[in-house]
Amino acid sequence: MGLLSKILHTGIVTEPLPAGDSEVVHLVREVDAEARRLFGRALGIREVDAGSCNGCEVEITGLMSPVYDSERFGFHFVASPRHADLLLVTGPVTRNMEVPLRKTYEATPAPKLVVAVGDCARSCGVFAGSYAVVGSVDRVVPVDVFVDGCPPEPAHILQGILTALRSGRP
Amino acid sequence: MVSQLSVGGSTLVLLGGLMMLWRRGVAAHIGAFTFQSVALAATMAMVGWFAGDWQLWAVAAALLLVKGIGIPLLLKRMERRFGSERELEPYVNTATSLLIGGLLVLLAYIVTAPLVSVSRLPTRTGMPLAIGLVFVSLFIIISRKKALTQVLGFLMLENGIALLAVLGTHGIPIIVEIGVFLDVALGFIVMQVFVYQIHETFESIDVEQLNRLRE
Amino acid sequence: MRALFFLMVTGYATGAAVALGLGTGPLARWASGLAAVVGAAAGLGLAAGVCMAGTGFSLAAPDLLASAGGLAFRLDGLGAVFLALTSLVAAPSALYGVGYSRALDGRPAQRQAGFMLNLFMLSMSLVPLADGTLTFLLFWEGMSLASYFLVMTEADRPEVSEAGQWYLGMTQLGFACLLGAFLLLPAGGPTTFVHLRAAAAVLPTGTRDLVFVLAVIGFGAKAGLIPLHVWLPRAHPAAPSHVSALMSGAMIKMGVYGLLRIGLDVLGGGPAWWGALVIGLGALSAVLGVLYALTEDDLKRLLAYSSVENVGVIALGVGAAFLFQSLQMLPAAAFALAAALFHAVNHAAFKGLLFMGAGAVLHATGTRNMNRLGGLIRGMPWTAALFLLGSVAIAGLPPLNGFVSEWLLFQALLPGIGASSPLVAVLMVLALGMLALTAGLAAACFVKAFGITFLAIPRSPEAAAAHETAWSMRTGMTMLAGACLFLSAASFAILPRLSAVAAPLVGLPAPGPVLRAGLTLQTPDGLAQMSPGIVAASLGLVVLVAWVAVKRFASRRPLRVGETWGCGRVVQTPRMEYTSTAFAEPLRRIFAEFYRPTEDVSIDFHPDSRYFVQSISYRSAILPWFERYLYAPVIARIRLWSERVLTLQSGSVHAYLAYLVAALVLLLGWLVVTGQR
Amino acid sequence: MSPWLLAPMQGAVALMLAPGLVGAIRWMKARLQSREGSPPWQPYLELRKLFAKEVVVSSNASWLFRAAPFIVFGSAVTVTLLVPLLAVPLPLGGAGDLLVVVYLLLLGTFFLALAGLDPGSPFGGMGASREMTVAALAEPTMALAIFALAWGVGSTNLGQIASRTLSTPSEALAPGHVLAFAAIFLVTLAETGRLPVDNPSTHLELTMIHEAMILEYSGRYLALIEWAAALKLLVFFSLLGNLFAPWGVASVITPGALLWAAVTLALKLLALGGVIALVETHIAKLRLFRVPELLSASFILALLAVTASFLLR
Repeated sequence: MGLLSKILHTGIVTEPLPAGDSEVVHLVREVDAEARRLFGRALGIREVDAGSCNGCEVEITGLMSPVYDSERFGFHFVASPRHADLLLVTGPVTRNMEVPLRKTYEATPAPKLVVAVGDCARSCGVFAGSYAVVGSVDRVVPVDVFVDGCPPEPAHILQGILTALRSGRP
Repeated sequence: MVSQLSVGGSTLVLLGGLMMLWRRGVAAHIGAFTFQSVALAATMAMVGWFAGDWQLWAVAAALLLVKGIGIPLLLKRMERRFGSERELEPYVNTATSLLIGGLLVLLAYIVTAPLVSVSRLPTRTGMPLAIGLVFVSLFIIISRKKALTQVLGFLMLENGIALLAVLGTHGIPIIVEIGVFLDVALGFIVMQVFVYQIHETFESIDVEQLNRLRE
Repeated sequence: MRALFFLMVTGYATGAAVALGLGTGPLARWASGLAAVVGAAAGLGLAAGVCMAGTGFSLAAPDLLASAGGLAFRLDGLGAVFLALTSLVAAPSALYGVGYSRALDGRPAQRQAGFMLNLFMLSMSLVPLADGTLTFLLFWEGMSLASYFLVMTEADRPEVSEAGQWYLGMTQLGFACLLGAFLLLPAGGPTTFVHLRAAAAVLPTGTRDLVFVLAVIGFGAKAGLIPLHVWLPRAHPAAPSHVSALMSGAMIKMGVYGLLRIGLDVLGGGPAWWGALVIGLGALSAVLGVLYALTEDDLKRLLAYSSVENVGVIALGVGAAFLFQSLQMLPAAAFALAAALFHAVNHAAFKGLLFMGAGAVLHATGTRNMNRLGGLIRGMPWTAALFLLGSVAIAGLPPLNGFVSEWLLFQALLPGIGASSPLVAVLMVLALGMLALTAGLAAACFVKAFGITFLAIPRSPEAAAAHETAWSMRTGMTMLAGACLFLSAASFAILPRLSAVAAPLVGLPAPGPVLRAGLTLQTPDGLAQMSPGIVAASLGLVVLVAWVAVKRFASRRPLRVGETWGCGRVVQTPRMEYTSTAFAEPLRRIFAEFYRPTEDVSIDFHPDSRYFVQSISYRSAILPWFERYLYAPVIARIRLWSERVLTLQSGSVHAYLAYLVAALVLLLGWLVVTGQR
Repeated sequence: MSPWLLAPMQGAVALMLAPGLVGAIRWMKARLQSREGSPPWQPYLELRKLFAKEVVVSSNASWLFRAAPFIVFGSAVTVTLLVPLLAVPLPLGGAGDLLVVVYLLLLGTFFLALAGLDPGSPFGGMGASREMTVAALAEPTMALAIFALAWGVGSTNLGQIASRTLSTPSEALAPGHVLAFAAIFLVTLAETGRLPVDNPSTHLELTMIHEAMILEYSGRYLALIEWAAALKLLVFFSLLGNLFAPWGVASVITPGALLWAAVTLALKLLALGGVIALVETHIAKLRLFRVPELLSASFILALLAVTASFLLR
């Protein structure tokens, strides 16, 4: 009972499309249109942590929260790369994660996209030069789009996914 | 119609007992008891309605007041005082307990068959379930370790007897029911003191701790 | 019919003679096997003839063993069903045996195996034909002994000789009970079943009850009803696989046959508790059988326990027939009996198939331990497909024959809920619950049996090198797979026959309850129908349409073959797979109170730190509790006695002579005492 | 209109409604979680996408892995030909009763479990083992609930059960009926992989039951399996809806009656979906080894249902 009344009082907290940052709104509308066209508005995302500090993961979790609610665009996170259309890779690729990352890419059925999230994924960030790090994500798998930021905001991750959808024409 | 309703009502009352076997939390146990008492009061009122017996209405109202509201409140207070100890490891595990509960109900069905066949009352159909509740409550008292659970089993036993009386005799004289109530109230107070004492002595209301008294 | 009878006997006898006479080469194998196939075909023809014609077949041979009263044969509907199921398994087994026993070429064991196999099949075929005490017990014992020798084919392995001991012990215990039962039936005058029936009608109630209980023990031991099943999971795996197929498919059904013959035919049914007893044993066997099957890692032991389960399921139907008959619910009784008979025939088909499949696996890999198998579907595609069919059938899944008989049994138990006695109604509810639990667990069990054995990556080099078996073995399996399909598709035509067989046994006039409406099966009250054929056709059609639609409309991108997804781990080894033990783990935990497994975990730590583990060894065993509490004390007691007897063994000839004289004196004294009275 | 058209019609309606049902439950759950959520038609889009994608098959997998999705899908669709979704009696009503429905669904589970074992992945084996455990333990409940239902009619024929409740509406509230409904509802949660037995939206392999078996599937095979899962949910819901409250089901075959039947069916599915969404918002997943407790509770309900039927005869 208590839970029900709380649900009723809270209402829908997802930020509606027309509100908030106009740039983000514009972007999100674009994402919506693109996703619809390319993947039938149903995009399975597989997250691969290739050695990140988990800062990016916190932001990615934000994508699933009631506020950003990426599910409304038909994005959902899946449990296996076999179900995925897009890989969301974070972190500098560590030696231990090099093979798993490659295997994940191979396991994903075509058409597939890769979005590398965070500064580390592009330049290894503070980990650059470490003996434990192989290098940026694109040294291991082909990357469609990099999302900068340490960590990037959820909105920017959305933007990255959009750009990937637009460029990586499957 | 009456027979359908009395089976339905008794089933709900019995389900309250089976819920005790199923759940583990103290709050859930109190909830099951409350549910059972309300269902019992409703069944009594239903029988009273069809029998045209105002006394049963009165009894139902009293029952609702005492067992549906009063005792659960007291129990919740007890729970707050002693902290909610869950029935984590009963002597018989939950799934087996439930199956035994089911078998007890079937047993009740078999043993009451002669009883039911002599009765002419339309409410007789619910009697096996009332006996079933009596068996299940006894099983709860035997198989559970926490004193609070056992108190609840005792209260449910009383509910079962009240249900049997209502269904088997089509209503009981109010004076008898008041006597029973007093009995229960007394028993409840004794139990409460008992539980309190156990808690004082052992810092827990697990009756297994009583084994230590032997030493 | 006479001709068929003689052809059958001649076929098996020729097979036996040829095995003895033609040496130990392929020629002997083939000749003896083919002769047996002829015998089995004739047996099937004889059974079909009796079933179709509806009239019995009888033949007296008073000159054979004349001093004991002579032999007599008669085949009625009930016998025909069991002769049919025996012949149904015998022909493929004989064929399969030709390929299977190639390993014995050039060894004297070959001779013995061929001879005993034919003798086994012959005496087993004659058991349902036997008419009268002597003939029945003679062939019964012949069947038991021949199968004992077959179990002991590889007697050099210690577990085989242990299995043989268990088997012999239980068989003889059962035989003693049977002897008692038959002797309690009045022996004066001719002992054909007709006479026994007339005599049994006037027996006092106590004697009738005793006869029935003895029959339940004697036949139950052969059928493998729990707790008399202990020989079964030992002897079946020890025997060569086609013999296991015969034993599981046909021989244990003879226990059911005997129970029906004595209980329903000769004694003509009894009080309600007879039925309740059989239902109780059946429910116990069904649930415990499948629970033990689930935790087995040995493929053939798993199948053996599954036979215990299926005999339990059959016993549920038989018990219901007894119970309904005593309650005067005759159509329901006939229906339950027909359902049980159909399940017996079905089980013969798929269990025979599965044992042969297991034999093919054993032949190809040399192991029965499922934790060392896997991936055989690539090396042995035929065996795999046939085993899969058998698994679906035995798991009771539509549209195969296992489901049909399970459906019939469910429907047959349903009227029991309507019985006026609350005790009977409750018993039926519990029996239904048990039956459903058994069906569910059987499905889990055969996912394990097929999945762990045939799918995924081979768990040992032997499994990886497995090869397809000889075509004679595959033909044997294919025949039984065909039988499974046929029994399902033609069930609407078979059931009325079985109903006609069952009806006179429970005291109904000949055609029995109607179990057919057009091409569908129907319950006697006409309220529920089912047609495996239509279900299969719809399923096939839907699958076909889906396949075509997917081909036509879905993406045409070619399939890409990749590595198994394992969260990116570097390499996959068979050790990462789920094993047979692991598969059963959830159920083993859920039923832990029942299994009471013993577990033994030992961990070796690194000498420097307890945080580093060098090795973990885990060992777990389940000792069935009736063995622990029922058999172990008895065996210990017998050991004790035999040790005491050992002290009598002085080795001196004089001592033995003294024993002889003492025995003689005692015997004479006893004669004198009884003679005086 | 020929009654034989009814069977394919029911199949088509079920195929069309099933993804929508899953979508509607997801949408309602999202709303209860204060999210906007994906629209109810999202599963259709997902299916379309999956059918268009490439298929990757494990190198360890055999032909069984490729055949299983068709068998799973086929068994689910065949069931929709037998269950009274739109009308009673059905042309195929004589081919299969309630037991056939239950065991056909078990056939699908059987093959899915085998397909889970086939690629040799540890997750697949784990899923197969768990799924079969839950399925086996759910069987007794289902059987007893079926017989509680069949009690009054004396038959397990689906059409007759529905017709009886239609002709004597008071039966719908008979205690045996209500208890059997509750028992089958709990079994539905277990068999269709809903909370608290299995979390349909989990990403953690170790907590999975159903999902673990299909981790290896991709593209059109995955689409078939997802569609079959949705159909299974629809079948259980329509059993709950149309056997216990058969109002709206057409007993004469006219286009109007059938349309009305389709509309009421959709409403019943939505209502039950709402209940599931509420339940899933309220409770957490049970530990795997507490699932047997839930199933024995459902068994008790079924047992009480049968007992209540005894008492009222």
